[in-house]
Amino acid sequence: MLGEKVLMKGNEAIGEAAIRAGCQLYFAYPITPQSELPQYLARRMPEEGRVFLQAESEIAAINMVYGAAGTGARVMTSSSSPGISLKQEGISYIAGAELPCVIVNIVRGGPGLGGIQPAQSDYFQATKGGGHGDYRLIVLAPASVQEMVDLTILAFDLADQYRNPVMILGDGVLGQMMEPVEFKDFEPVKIPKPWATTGRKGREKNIINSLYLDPTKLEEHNWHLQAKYREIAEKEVRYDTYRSEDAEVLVVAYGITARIARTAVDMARAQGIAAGLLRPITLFPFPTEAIAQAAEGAKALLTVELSAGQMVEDVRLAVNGKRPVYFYGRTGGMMPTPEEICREIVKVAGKEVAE
Amino acid sequence: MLGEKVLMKGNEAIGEAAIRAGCQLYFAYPITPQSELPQYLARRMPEEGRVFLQAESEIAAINMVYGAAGTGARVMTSSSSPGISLKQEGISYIAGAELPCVIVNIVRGGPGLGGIQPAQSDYFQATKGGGHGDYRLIVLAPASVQEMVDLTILAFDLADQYRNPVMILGDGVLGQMMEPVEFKDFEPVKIPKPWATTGRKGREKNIINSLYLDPTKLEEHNWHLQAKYREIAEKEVRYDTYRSEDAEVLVVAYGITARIARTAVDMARAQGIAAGLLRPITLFPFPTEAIAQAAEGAKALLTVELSAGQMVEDVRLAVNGKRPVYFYGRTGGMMPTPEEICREIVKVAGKEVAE
Amino acid sequence: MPKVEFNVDRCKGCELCAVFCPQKIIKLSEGINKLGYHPATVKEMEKCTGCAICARVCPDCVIKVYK
Amino acid sequence: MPKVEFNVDRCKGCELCAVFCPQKIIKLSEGINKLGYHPATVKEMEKCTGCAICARVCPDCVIKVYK
Amino acid sequence: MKQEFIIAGFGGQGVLLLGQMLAYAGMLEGKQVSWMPSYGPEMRGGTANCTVVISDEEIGSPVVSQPSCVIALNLPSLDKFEPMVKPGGLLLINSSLVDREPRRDDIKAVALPATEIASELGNIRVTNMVALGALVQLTGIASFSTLEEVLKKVLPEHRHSLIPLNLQAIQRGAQEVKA
Amino acid sequence: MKQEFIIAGFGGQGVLLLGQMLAYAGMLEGKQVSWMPSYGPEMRGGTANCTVVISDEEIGSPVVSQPSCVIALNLPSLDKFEPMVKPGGLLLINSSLVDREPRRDDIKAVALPATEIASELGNIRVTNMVALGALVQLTGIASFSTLEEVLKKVLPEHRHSLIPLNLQAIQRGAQEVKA
Amino acid sequence: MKVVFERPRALSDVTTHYCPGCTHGIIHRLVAEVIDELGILERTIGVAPVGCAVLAYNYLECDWQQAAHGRAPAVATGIKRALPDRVVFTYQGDGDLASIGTAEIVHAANRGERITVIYVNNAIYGMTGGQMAPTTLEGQVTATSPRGRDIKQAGHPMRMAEMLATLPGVSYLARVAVNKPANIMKAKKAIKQAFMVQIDDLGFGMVEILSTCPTNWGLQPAKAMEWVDEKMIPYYPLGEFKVPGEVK
Amino acid sequence: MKVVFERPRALSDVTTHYCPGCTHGIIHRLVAEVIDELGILERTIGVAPVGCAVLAYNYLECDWQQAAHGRAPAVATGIKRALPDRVVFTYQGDGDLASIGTAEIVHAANRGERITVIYVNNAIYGMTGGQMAPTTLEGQVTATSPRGRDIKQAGHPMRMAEMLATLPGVSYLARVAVNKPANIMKAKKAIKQAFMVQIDDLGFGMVEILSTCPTNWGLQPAKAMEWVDEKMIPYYPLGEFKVPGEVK
Ligand SMILES: Cc1ncc(C[n+]2csc(CCOP(=O)(O)OP(=O)(O)O)c2C)c(N)n1
Ligand SMILES: Cc1ncc(C[n+]2csc(CCOP(=O)(O)OP(=O)(O)O)c2C)c(N)n1
Ligand code: SF4
Ligand code: SF4
Ligand code: SF4
Ligand code: SF4
Ligand code: SF4
Ligand code: SF4
Ligand SMILES: [Mg+2]
Ligand SMILES: [Mg+2]
Repeated sequence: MLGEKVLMKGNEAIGEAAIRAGCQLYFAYPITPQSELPQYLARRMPEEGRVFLQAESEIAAINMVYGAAGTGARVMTSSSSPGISLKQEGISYIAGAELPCVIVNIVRGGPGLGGIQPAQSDYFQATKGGGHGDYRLIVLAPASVQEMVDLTILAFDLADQYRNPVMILGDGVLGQMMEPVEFKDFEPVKIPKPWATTGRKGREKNIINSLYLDPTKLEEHNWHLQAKYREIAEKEVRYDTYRSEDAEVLVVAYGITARIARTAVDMARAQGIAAGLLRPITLFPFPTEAIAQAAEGAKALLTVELSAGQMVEDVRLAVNGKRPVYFYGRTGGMMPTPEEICREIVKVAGKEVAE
Repeated sequence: MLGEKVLMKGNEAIGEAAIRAGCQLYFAYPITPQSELPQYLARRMPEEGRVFLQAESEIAAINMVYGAAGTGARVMTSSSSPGISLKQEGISYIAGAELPCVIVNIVRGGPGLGGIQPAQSDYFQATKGGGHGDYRLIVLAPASVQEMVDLTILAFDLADQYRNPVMILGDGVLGQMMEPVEFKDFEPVKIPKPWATTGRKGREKNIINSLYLDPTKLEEHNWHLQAKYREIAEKEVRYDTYRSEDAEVLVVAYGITARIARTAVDMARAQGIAAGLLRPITLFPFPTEAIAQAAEGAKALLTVELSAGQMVEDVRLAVNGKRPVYFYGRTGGMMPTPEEICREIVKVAGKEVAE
Repeated sequence: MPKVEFNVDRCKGCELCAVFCPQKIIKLSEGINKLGYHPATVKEMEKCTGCAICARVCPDCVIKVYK
Repeated sequence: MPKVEFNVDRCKGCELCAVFCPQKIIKLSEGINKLGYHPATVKEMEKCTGCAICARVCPDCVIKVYK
Repeated sequence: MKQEFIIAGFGGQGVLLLGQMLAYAGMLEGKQVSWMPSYGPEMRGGTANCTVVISDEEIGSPVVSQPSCVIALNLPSLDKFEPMVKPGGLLLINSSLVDREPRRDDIKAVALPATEIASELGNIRVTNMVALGALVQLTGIASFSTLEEVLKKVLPEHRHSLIPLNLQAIQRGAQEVKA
Repeated sequence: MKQEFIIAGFGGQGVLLLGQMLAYAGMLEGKQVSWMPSYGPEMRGGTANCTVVISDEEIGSPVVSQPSCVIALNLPSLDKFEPMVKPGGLLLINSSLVDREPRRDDIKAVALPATEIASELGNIRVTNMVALGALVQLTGIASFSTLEEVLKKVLPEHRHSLIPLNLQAIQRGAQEVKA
Repeated sequence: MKVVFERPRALSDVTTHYCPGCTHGIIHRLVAEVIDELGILERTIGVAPVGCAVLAYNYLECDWQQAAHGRAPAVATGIKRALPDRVVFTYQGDGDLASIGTAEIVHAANRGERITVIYVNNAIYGMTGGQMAPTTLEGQVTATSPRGRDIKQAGHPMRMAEMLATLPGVSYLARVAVNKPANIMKAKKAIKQAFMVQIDDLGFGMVEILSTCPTNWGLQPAKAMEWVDEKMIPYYPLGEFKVPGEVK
Repeated sequence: MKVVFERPRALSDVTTHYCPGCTHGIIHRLVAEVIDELGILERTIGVAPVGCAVLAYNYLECDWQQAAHGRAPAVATGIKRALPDRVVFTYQGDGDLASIGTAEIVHAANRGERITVIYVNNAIYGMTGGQMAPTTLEGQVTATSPRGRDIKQAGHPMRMAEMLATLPGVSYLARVAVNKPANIMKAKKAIKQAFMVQIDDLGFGMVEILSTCPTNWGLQPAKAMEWVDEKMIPYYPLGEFKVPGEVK
């Protein structure tokens, strides 16, 4: 497959990218719309002599991830919204114990059983911590099948580098759609893991743990985690812009929504409105600075999400009252069309730019 | 116990209040620092001919709550941080199916197993939705044992009124401390529940459900939920202020932290600094308006939390850049002393008020 | 005389009734019903014993049996 | 001659060794150890058979046995 | 140049594969492509569709509200997607299963007895290939030699024996609309 | 007027109950009160303590960093809490179990052989009551008749037979510090 | 002329979403017949699973709650404890009951919860497109066991009836199949028994029902019926594993 | 003079946090002795539970991971699959294993996961202050069964060994007690067996160990040892429920 372009489903592309990134174990439980990922790996992992194991539940899967990650192996799990909710305790443990791993959420409509169509309504859960305690995931939001490949590879590296769980936040469309992808040749980053529990031969014993009964110790651990998150926020922000330099209406959108918004920006430009797009690629760390700066030049911002309004809070925090921030959202598996978003841009322009 | 003041632990006070409020079933799994609550109800519920059942897990407990709430009964569960993380899928279902119930989280230090000392680091989880999908809990934050009683009673009423889960967000200190409480005589509100599944005798069948396979239907359901949340935001905001009228430094804190901050405000006033306190009682709906207004008169705001900084985001969103918002936090079970908070007030005053 | 009645637009053409009918008198029709399937039908109704086996194996409760 | 040795500051005074010693020669001392317990001790060591039963029931691995 | 296709029909009619082949062909000819299926349990026995975008430039939205071309292999698909076709666009109807006329007059509608042709070829499962042939003929979106290459890629090895039949179906589809 | 107490000792010495009685007494005498325990598995075999605030006004922080009075029933408690006593405050030491002198000279330190007195009374489990008696005597925070009422409230019915012994302990504690 | 067979009253008069030949439909009808015969429609509350039967609430005329994946026994417990005089049953697939919901079914059974469990074992995850279930047979090819289930890697097919029968809270437990007329009749009897032990307050009742998934097994419906005989029943023997009276 | 008994090498030379007379300490020592005898200290990874044994990682000298409540078997599975040639064991209480962790233990056992499970049944939730466990005996008073466990409300005390023994993935399964010297010797043998079946790649090995909780039972340590004989063993019979060779 190397070098050559192949047409792949997003879910499968993540699977293949994980294999290229040296993922040694994968544990998961089936759920629509991400089941192609376990299905792909059920075939491919054994071919590579690696471990595919269908766990008895999402909870078992995330705890298997904990165990395997604790041995220093590269490991991944995936699910969709309700299954990710079940993993919250485990995710908090992994973050607390500082274990590297990759967690994929191919989001579907909620709440509850909801539906199986694409959504972005797990943004808060992913970025603010759906589990208990002060912790952060690194959250990557691909917008194309190629980016699902690239960000999966990046995810494994960031996880190891920061000893932190990394979430890939996709949605049903990205998981199901096919686009050409290319797998480039590369060497997965190898970071030594002297903390791993591999048997204590030749060293002191290692303990993987998130328990600190002494609150002074737990506080110390928490400040250590916070310092790490600040470092991540300084170094790992990623975003993309499109026609944003002179934009008067700056659209902020991520993932599949950003793709649709990009077309809408072109439509708006065609109507003479200086629209532009800023697409966060990392949702945590959030491109706060970049948005604050881009907002300077703009008259107003429009956040578009497949949710009732979640990322828009981070956009508002970034803009900090300097510009009006509007929101347009669809929920429950409905997707806005480019025309729809363009209409919203026109509306915002009418309100703000005309003056 | 009526009328008379009794000295009670916060955890037990919630239990007794639930009984007064007509809670018919309680399902939970033990965890420190809230175990006095199940222990109290293990004794009291059978005395009242009601149901106490220790579930096999937090997950079973929240799903038992779902079932019982679906019959129209008043029902409650309680846990602490890791246990609440496990309930996230169930909570999202309950919110999606619009079932009334009360969920108590007596927060401890995280992430992971963390510690068992008091914390407020589950604010995001409680207010932004730790589970998947766009949903909201009504979140009540008592600051005294008496308020644990009063807000528990309110919680059952709000839950029924809005068909929404209500969370009582306490912490280890509030759960464990004793203060005098009074139980006043009252009639629990009775709201008809024609939607309940009680056997279809004499009516069409009822279905409790959160599945909407058709995305147009799911979106409709989501907008219905959002409209309900807006109504709650309009009608149910509750907060308290202390010496805030002329405050130049406005401290924002909730729960036990607000108690400590109150003493700190007095200390600061004694040092000639015009400090004041705004204490959100409802965390969702958040007193955004009240804070925005109070901020007008102040020079700066200081948010104090037992976390690395969570509610501070809502304070910043409320203030929207009009005033600087500072943050002071302790984590992992550590509690700030009044002196410590006072020092922070002085620092903020030095930065902002002096000019 | 025993007979069976098919609720034609409920039939999914799975043929279970046909396979289990002891008289082997059930076949799928040529035509297509509302659901897009070839529905089951009985050609020689006079052979029907009213045993209701077809109805009992039908997953879609398509068949009503008289005797 | 068999003997037992107590790691005094590890003893929690639970008396399990005393109860199970076939020779009944283990008693708790009057004094208090670092942990705040009355630690176990043997008064008539010459009666000790070195059977190590005390050591096997001790939850805190306080006892070393020689024979 | 950007073309947007919606291909729709019953669950078993192979509309997803048709769309994939189209996307593959576009890719092999150096275009940007995206393929997006409808998915879910409601597909069971119901209808399925997919959206394909083929473009010279980077593809923004893979979601399309005004396709330049729709293939409707059954009646429910016609009902659902006819109104969406871009004015001036193409609507290809499987007239074997659809007994109504198109309602729009601002688009080019082509009736193709795809199932009948497939059945003539001895296998109604190649209905989708007949439609693909017609589509490629009408739009020139790819060359027929590319389609042959695509068949080799999308069919698993053990199904390669079916390639001639599929090619035949593609050609018959093309012929049918040439006339 | 506000008084803040920290009462500390070994797990089994009844410091939590002592604090509760103090709080109860304050409440019965019309004051605002709060009682806050240390908690957790580390209590097992280890030390325990509680904080009691008794005040004429609404109580802000139930967490106290400068108590006006500390009772230390064992050495670790003395080590931990002596430095926290508010200047001019009171430090009550169970001299039966503590063999060192207090280090501060800006506070009032009182040595009370509470365990010995309790043991004289025939039950070392009333050590806490001896200390309570002394405390009430020294601070006047409540009346002794209130304490009797409190005992009835905090002891379960079937333990009411123990009330006389407890009262005796309280009185002996009071006497001891009167001298 | 008398009607000797017709749609039971408790069965909704609608087209189901099940695939052609899927025996979920037969099981629905049997439950409906039992509800009719016991005259309990107006006091029965069903709990629907996550699985192909998620929409069961559209097909039986009683009240329903739809439960999270695997949690139906907990939901049913909540309902039954709130309304002890109602009849409460769950309808669960093998993924739902024997995988993610293991803890909930074991503890409901152990508590002797007065509920009835209809456990549909089709050796596969139907709804999500044919992944391996805990009950998938050795060597069986599924979407997540593309080389056939390997015992060493994936463990043994779970025999839930046998395992749960060890729990004293269980009052009635049987395994039946709906793959041919005679078995269907027996299945109905067992379902009735499982409801009766609830109504008689004897304890927990459950019927494991071997069912087909023609779609994901890749078999014609009639062949799927045979496959139950040939492959499933040898590993999952039919019979009653616990009957009332054995309860202690 | 020879040393006939001393602290095993694998047991850390520290004071534990366990209450006086708590037999968690004896069990720790037995595991340490077995690890020493098998010479596997340097390739063993333990998984600590949530429960009184949460700090076990401080007491045994091997590598450790601390697992979420009930999930130790899943964590152990993750470790073992990553490092198949290491020796992996879990140490779990009855709340951990038989209540919240039911699904994880059942499925690890069913998969025949090559791990060893040390299951400490003390009929109570020790760490959280003495609430009812799934194993709490009928009539036993605990913090959440103040009138004694009522079977009708709370279900039957769970016999995990009996239930898990029905699973073919299990290679070795025994119930032992550590309440007197003879039982302690037998317990050690069983623990060794449970490690050996892992080392020999035969399947899942588990030992259920009846243990005391003097603190929450409200008994003196010696009385607690007797209570095991008088109350626990009659309901939880000792013995081997599965030995290698019976595996099929
Ligand atoms: C928490 C959660 N995990 C996974 C899923 C996805 N899911 C839906 S149905 C199903 C399995 C259904 O299989 P089974 O219970 O055997 O029922 P069947 O469809 O075979 O009747 C799964 C895994 C989900 N909806 N929720
Ligand atoms: C998810 C979660 N639920 C509950 C708890 C609280 N908790 C800690 S230990 C424990 C029970 C321990 O009992 P057991 O497993 O029997 O161990 P023991 O202490 O008796 O040895 C519980 C419920 C927790 N830490 N995490
Ligand atoms: S009733 Fe009996 S004989 Fe008649 S069609 Fe049905 S199965 Fe055949
Ligand atoms: S069994 Fe029922 S659905 Fe199947 S073919 Fe016969 S009538 Fe139709
Ligand atoms: S070795 Fe035997 S005889 Fe000696 S003290 Fe120990 S138990 Fe008693
Ligand atoms: S058994 Fe051990 S801890 Fe207990 S008294 Fe004897 S030596 Fe001390
Ligand atoms: S997928 Fe299988 S179980 Fe589901 S409806 Fe179709 S045949 Fe039945
Ligand atoms: S609480 Fe019980 S189990 Fe825990 S250490 Fe103490 S005696 Fe042992
Ligand atoms: Mg199934
Ligand atoms: Mg226990």
